[in-house]
Parts: sequence; C-alpha cells; structure tokens
Amino acid sequence: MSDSNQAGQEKTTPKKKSKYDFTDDNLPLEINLSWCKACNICIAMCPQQIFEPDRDGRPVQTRPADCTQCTICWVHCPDFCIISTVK
Amino acid sequence: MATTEKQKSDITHKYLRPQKSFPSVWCPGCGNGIVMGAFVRVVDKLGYSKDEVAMVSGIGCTSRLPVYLDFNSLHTTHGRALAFATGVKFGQPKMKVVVITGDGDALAIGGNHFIHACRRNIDITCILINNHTYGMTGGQGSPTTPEDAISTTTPYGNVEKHFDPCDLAMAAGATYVARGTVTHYPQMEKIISAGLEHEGFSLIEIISNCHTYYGRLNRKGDAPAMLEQFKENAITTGKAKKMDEQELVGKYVIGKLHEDNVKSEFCCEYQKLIDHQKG
Amino acid sequence: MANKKKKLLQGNGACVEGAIYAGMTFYAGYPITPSTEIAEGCAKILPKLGGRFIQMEDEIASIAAIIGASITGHKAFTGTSGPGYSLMSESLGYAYMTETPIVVVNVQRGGPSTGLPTKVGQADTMQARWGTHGDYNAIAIAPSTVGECLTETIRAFNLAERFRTPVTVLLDEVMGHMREIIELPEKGDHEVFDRVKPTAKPEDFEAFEMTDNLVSPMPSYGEGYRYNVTGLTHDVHGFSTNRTDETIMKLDKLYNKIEHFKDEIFKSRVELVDDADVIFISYGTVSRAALQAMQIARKAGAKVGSIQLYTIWPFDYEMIKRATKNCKKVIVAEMNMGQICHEVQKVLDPSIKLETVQRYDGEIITPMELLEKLEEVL
Amino acid sequence: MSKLLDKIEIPKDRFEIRLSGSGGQGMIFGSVVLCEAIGQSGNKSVVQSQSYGPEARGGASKADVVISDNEIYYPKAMKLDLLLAMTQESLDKYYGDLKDHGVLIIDTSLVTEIPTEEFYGIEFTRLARNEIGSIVVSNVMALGAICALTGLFTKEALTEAVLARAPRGTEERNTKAIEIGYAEALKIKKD
Repeated sequence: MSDSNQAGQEKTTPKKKSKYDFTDDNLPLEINLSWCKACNICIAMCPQQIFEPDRDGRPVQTRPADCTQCTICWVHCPDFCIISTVK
Repeated sequence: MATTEKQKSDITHKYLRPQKSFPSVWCPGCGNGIVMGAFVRVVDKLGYSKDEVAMVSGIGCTSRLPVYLDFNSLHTTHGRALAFATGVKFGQPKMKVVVITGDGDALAIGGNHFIHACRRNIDITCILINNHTYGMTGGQGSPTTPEDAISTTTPYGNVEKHFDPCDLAMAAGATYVARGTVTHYPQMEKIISAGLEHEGFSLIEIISNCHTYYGRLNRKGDAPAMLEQFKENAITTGKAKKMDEQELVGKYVIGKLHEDNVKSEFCCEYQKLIDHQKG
Repeated sequence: MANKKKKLLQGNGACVEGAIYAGMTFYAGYPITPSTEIAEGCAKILPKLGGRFIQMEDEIASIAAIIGASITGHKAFTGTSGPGYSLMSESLGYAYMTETPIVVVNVQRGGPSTGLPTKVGQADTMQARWGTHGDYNAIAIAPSTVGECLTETIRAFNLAERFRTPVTVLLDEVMGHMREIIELPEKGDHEVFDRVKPTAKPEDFEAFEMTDNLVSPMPSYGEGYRYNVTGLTHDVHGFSTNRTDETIMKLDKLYNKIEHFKDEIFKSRVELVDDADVIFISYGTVSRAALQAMQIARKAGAKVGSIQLYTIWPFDYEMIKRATKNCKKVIVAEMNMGQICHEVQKVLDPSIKLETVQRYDGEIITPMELLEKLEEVL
Repeated sequence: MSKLLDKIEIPKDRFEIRLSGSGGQGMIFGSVVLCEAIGQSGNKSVVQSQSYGPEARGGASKADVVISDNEIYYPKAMKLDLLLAMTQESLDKYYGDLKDHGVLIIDTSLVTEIPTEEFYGIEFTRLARNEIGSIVVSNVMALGAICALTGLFTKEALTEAVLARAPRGTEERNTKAIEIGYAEALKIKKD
C-alpha cells in the first residue's frame, strides 16, 4: 500500500535532510480548520517554522518540506486540529 | 505493527465524545486542551478501557474537561470534586478515578477536601491545572496568584501569599507529587502516566496559561508567549537542588517531587478490614 | 410474631437497621449531635457485611461521597443534624438535579445555627422542602417511634430508588435517642425496591430519557454506559444545555416525577376524625403526644381526632382537606414557630379555625399542653 | 365550657418509671437494662428516654421508662408510678412528678430530707461500698429492689440483662448487687 511507497521514497531521496519527504501536494500535516481557534501555538512553537498564519490567524503550511514530524505542533494543539499525514 | 505518526496524532479523536460539539468552550490557546490531549494519550498508552475510567471535576474552566471525553464523567459542585471522587473510588475501587481540577476549585473552596484526600492516601489521580487565576468568572485572584500579581480582585497587586499545591499535598500526605507545565509536553505525559499508575493519592500539578485574564492583566502576552515563559522559568528538580531560595522565586520546579510506595492505600486497607471482619 | 427477634434500639440505631435491611452498603458521614449513633452504628456493622463506611472531613464531603457512591451502584446513606443538613444543602441540590438516589437522615435539634445541640426541635421541616436553591420537588418523611425509624428508613430507600431522588428522613433528638423494644423484620417482611437499570444498548442509551413514569433507568459507572453527570441543566443525554425547551423539560421532569405519583409517596395515620370537633395535626415525636392527648380527651368525652403525617413532602393537601371537612377546629402542633401550619391553612375550609401549639424551647410538646389547648378551644 | 381538664386521667395501662441521680451513677445504664429485662419478661411495650447533654455528666441525670401492654403513645413520663431518687437533688427535682401513692425508692445513704412518710428507703450506696466494695454497682442494686417491689420483671431476666451489658469481670459483683437489692426490698415491702 502507500506505506511501502513512502518508505521507499524515503530511501531513494537521500538529499533531503528531514526524515520524510513532503512534496507540495503531499503536506506533512492535515489541519482541521473548522476546529482551529487560531491560537497561534503551533505557528510559534514549530522549530522549523513551517507555518504562517492566514488572514484569520490560522496556520498554513508554507514550508512543508522542512517538517521533521517532531510532534510539537500536534501535542500542543489544544483543539486537536493537527494530524500527521504520515501513514 | 508499529504505530504510524498519523495514528499517534489521531489518538485523541478516539476518546472525544461523539455527542459533543467541538471545538471546546475554552479560549483559543488554553492549556486545558493540551492537558486533555496528554491525558488521553497516556490512557491509551496504559491500555485502560474507557469503562474503567471515571473523571470527576468540580466547577471552573478546567472542570469542563471531562465532559468532552468518552469516559464515565461526573461534573460536580464547586470544590467538591475530590469528595465526590472519594465516593466513586471507595464505592467502586476497581475504577481508575481521575480528578481534573483548577487552582481555585482545589485549593480555595475545595482546600479541605484536598488535604483530606491527600491524608487518606486514597488512590485518586488529581490533575490540578494551575493557571493562577479564576478563569471562568473573569480573572479574580486565586490561592495560587503570586504576590503583587494583578487580578480583577487584586487590582493594585496581590498582597496575599500564595499556596504551593505540591508542598501542600506532600505535607498533607499525598504519596506521588509531581509538577509539569503545558509547554513541557513529554514530561507532562510522563508524570500523568506515573500518577495514574501510582497506587495512592497522586497530585499532578500542571502549570498552565490563562492569557485571557491572568496574562492580559499581568502583561504576559498571548498563549504562545506564556508557553514560552513557562519554558524559561521551569527548572528541573535536579537543577533546583543546586539553587537557593532566592534564585527560585518565580520559577517552576518541574519533575517528580515526591514518591512514597510504602504508605498503604485507603481502599486496600479498608478491604483488609472487610476481609478481617467478615471472617 | 412471638418468634421474631426483638431488640432494644435507639431511634438512630433503628435507622441503621432499616438502612441495612433496605440494602444500604455505603455510608459517609461526619459526627454531629444528636445523630452520631447512626454513623457509629454504620461504622460497626458495614464492614462485617462487606459494605463501606467512611468518616469524611465535613458534611459537604459526606453528601458528595454518598452521591459518588450511589452513582457507582451503592445504596448510599448519611445521617446528620441541622447544621450539617445546612452544609449539605448545595450538594443535595446536585442530587436533585442529577437524579441520584440517596437517603439523608436529619436528626433535628434546636436552631438556628448551633442552637441547642442536645435538645429537640422540628424547625428543619421547611428546609427539607426548600433547603437548596432552585426549583425542584422533594420527598421528606417523618417517623414517630423507634419501630418506625426502621420501617420509614426502608421506605426512604425505596422512594429514593423508585424516584431517583434524594429522600430526607426527619427525626428529632428525642426520637433519635429514645429506646424501644422492636421486632427486627425478616427477609420478605418489607418490600425492597432497587433502582431500574437500563436495558438499552450503550449506543442507544439516553441517561436522562423521558419515560412513562418520568424516571430514567440508571446504570452504574463501569457498566459500559459512560454517561455524563452534571449539576448544570442538562438534556436527555446528560450534557449541559441553555435551551429553553430543554430546560423546561428537565425541570418539569424533576417536579412531575414526584407530583404525578405522589399517591405512592403519601402516608398518614388518620384517627377518629369522622365525628371529631377538633383535630390535631402533627408529625414526628409530637404525634405521639397528640395521640396520647386524643386518647385521654376521648375518654373524658371530647370528640377529638388526630392526623399524623408520615410523608411531609410532598404535602398531602387533599387528605387534609378531606379529613378535616367535618370538624370545627384544627390544632397544628409542631416544635417550631410555625411551619406545617401554613400548609394546613392553605387548604382549610374558611369556616374551620386553625389553632397552633408551638414549642421552640428545646423541650417536647406534652399531652398536657395539647389538652390545655383543647380545653381552650372547645 | 371548661371541665375537660377536670375529667381527664392518665391512662391506667401506663406504668411510668424514672431513675434519677447524679451523672456517673449509672441511671441511663440502669434504665436500658430495665427495658431489656422487661422485654424478656413478655410482650410489653417499653420506651426509654433520657436527659441528654453536657449537664448529664456530673449534674442531675434522669432516665424515664414507660411500660404498657398496649401501644405507647407519649414516650416520656407524664405522672410517675415509680421514682428512684439516688440523690437529694434528684428527689427535690422530681418528687412533684410522682403520682399520689406512687412508689418512691430512695437511697437513704445519700438522701436525708424526705418530704413524705410513704417511701422505701434502702442505703444502696453504703451497702454497695460495704458489702461489695464498689459503689459503682449501687444502680444495679436499685434495680434489684425495683424488681422485688414491682414484680414487673423477674430477677433472672434482670440478671441476664445486666450481665449482657456489663463489662466482663464484673459478673459476680453485679449478681451480688442484684441479690442484695432484691433481699433488702423484700424486707421492707408492704402489701
């Protein structure tokens, strides 16, 4: 299934520094904007600064390729809006 | 099969009550949600069934937490959560009884129940989310509001002294006491887990942010700013040992502060009494 | 009858026996004169039966603990007196709102405040109806003998379980401490009612569903239903609501589940009222003085009757109206400055004069005082 | 119209006893034992009540027992059929509650001023001290006397009731006290 695909991709792209490869159409995180209250925590705490706020203050993944799946954004999201896409 | 990142990050959704509408009632960025996430991930990791967990709470922002989770939930009167929880635990000792409470709920109106639950060493895990203020009623001073801090009832600075909930619990006889902050997520999961697994009364104090009232009145900024301050002001127990009292003012000593596995637990002792008396 | 086990018991002790008979397995309490023997009795007997006794830090914690225990499936019980009952008021309201069956015995003493701890009173009668804030319907019952302390406590548990509501048993200091030889009931002598458990699957379960008799089946924690219990006004699922229709539904349910079935709750002893010129109305220990006065007065040729209320709340207005229709005067006797007399007045025919005998000095009303009043009004 | 109060009388099926003395003389214990002895001796109804409170320790102490073949309505004494007074204070306080020709039993080792000729005087305290070596059993001795004077219950029932409630190791003392009280009362019993 797709799991093995991604695992395969990981090995064949050694030039990426991050653990996972996130191309533009394969975002590292799925964000449930209908639950998001725009608290800014994910944006501020992300060590790779992959987010930028939209005009309502909600996170947009502007530098997805830098995501290291460190978990900081989703463990600190008080509203359970952020889910990893890595299967 | 190893859990994937997607599964790990999605655990919380397995425990949210399907009948409740989300997002929660809390302000954007409220630490209560962070603690809630940590709690369910710990429960999942420990493998407790939903039916065996009872969450008891009193009144306050924090006390709204159990209603969102698909466990047995008891939302009680202000300050009395530990007394109700004592009835639940003593009535059904096989249940994992967790009290979610705030600083006002547990230490002011519920102060007496707090010290007596500690004294009895009844196997309840008390997660005290300390935001130094009364959030639900709009930012009044609480027993943990620091000296000089501004609240709506201490508009010229707090002249009262504050409680240290962990010291209080230790002195009163709690057998597991630990402190964390909403910023230190892995450590928070660790102490909640240890508290749940500990047989006896455990107090888990989580320093949390009320940027809406406490933060605004004391110019501490928004939620991310407050979380950042917790990071700066948190001192691990190891480091704290090397610091003097003056240096520790305004700091949060985080980590396991006390553990006693010798002192007997109340329900076990009573069961022994029953077994003996029934003969 | 002769074969039954007899025992010399105090009223407080008989309450314990009654509670045990009814299946009580959990007691939480705080010592207070003149109810302490209830706690002491429970502390002694419960562990022997596999039940649980805990002395809490105060009465607030005591009622909280029994509500918690009731939700885990215990028949739960506490005993107290006026000051403790006042402290319990808040969580008593919680039990009304969450429809949690519990039994609270209030061994009344003189009040207000600390009052007369070792003396008798009946001044918590109105508090038993209106003690906590908000709208609700309450059940309060009042025995008058040691034997009735036992049987009425059984009835209190049955009513609590049947209606999913707190029930207050109003004793007083004299009754709590007086001793009588009573027959201990054997299994089967009295009906014991257990709360109705849900039969719905957990996924279809509504914790506070509307049923024909307005009482929702009640599961215990740990049985797979995982429902929410809150003191906030809540919908049928147990989740808080601000909606006006759901609020009305909830409060109507709390009120009507008792109001519509009050015939099951009423209990009174009506003696010789048909030809009576004067009727005593009383409850609790005072009823014994009233019956005594009636007996003496009848022997002396006066046409006197007596109504004793075992169920005080809900108040049986219809019965009072019916039973007093032929009399000329009614004497309400109570150990307070006038509480139940106002309820009686509400339904009394305007042609009937209401008289009262009241005592609030910490002493029991005597038959002689009632006879003196009788002479005055005859 | 009046006259109701002139016509009334206390029901004859009631027998009302008051044990009175000072706190510590065991009046309440005595009344409880009395109830149990009566309970064992048949199908009578009994009600016991007591003065209760801080003043019961040290000051005057009293306990009422009402006995009847029928349902007992009023649980306290109205007009005493029998008064036991172990102290001068209790006699002064309660003598007025005794009905005409009621049985009055007095501990004559402690009570000296007696307002009537019609009484049974036994030196319970002195006898207890001299014959048994402990004044603690004077209350039980008085019960022995009540047994002999009223016949409300048997001596065997009384002994059984006392031994069931008394602390272990005091059986002999208590049995002896009952015997002495019983015998002393028989000596002075009027028919």
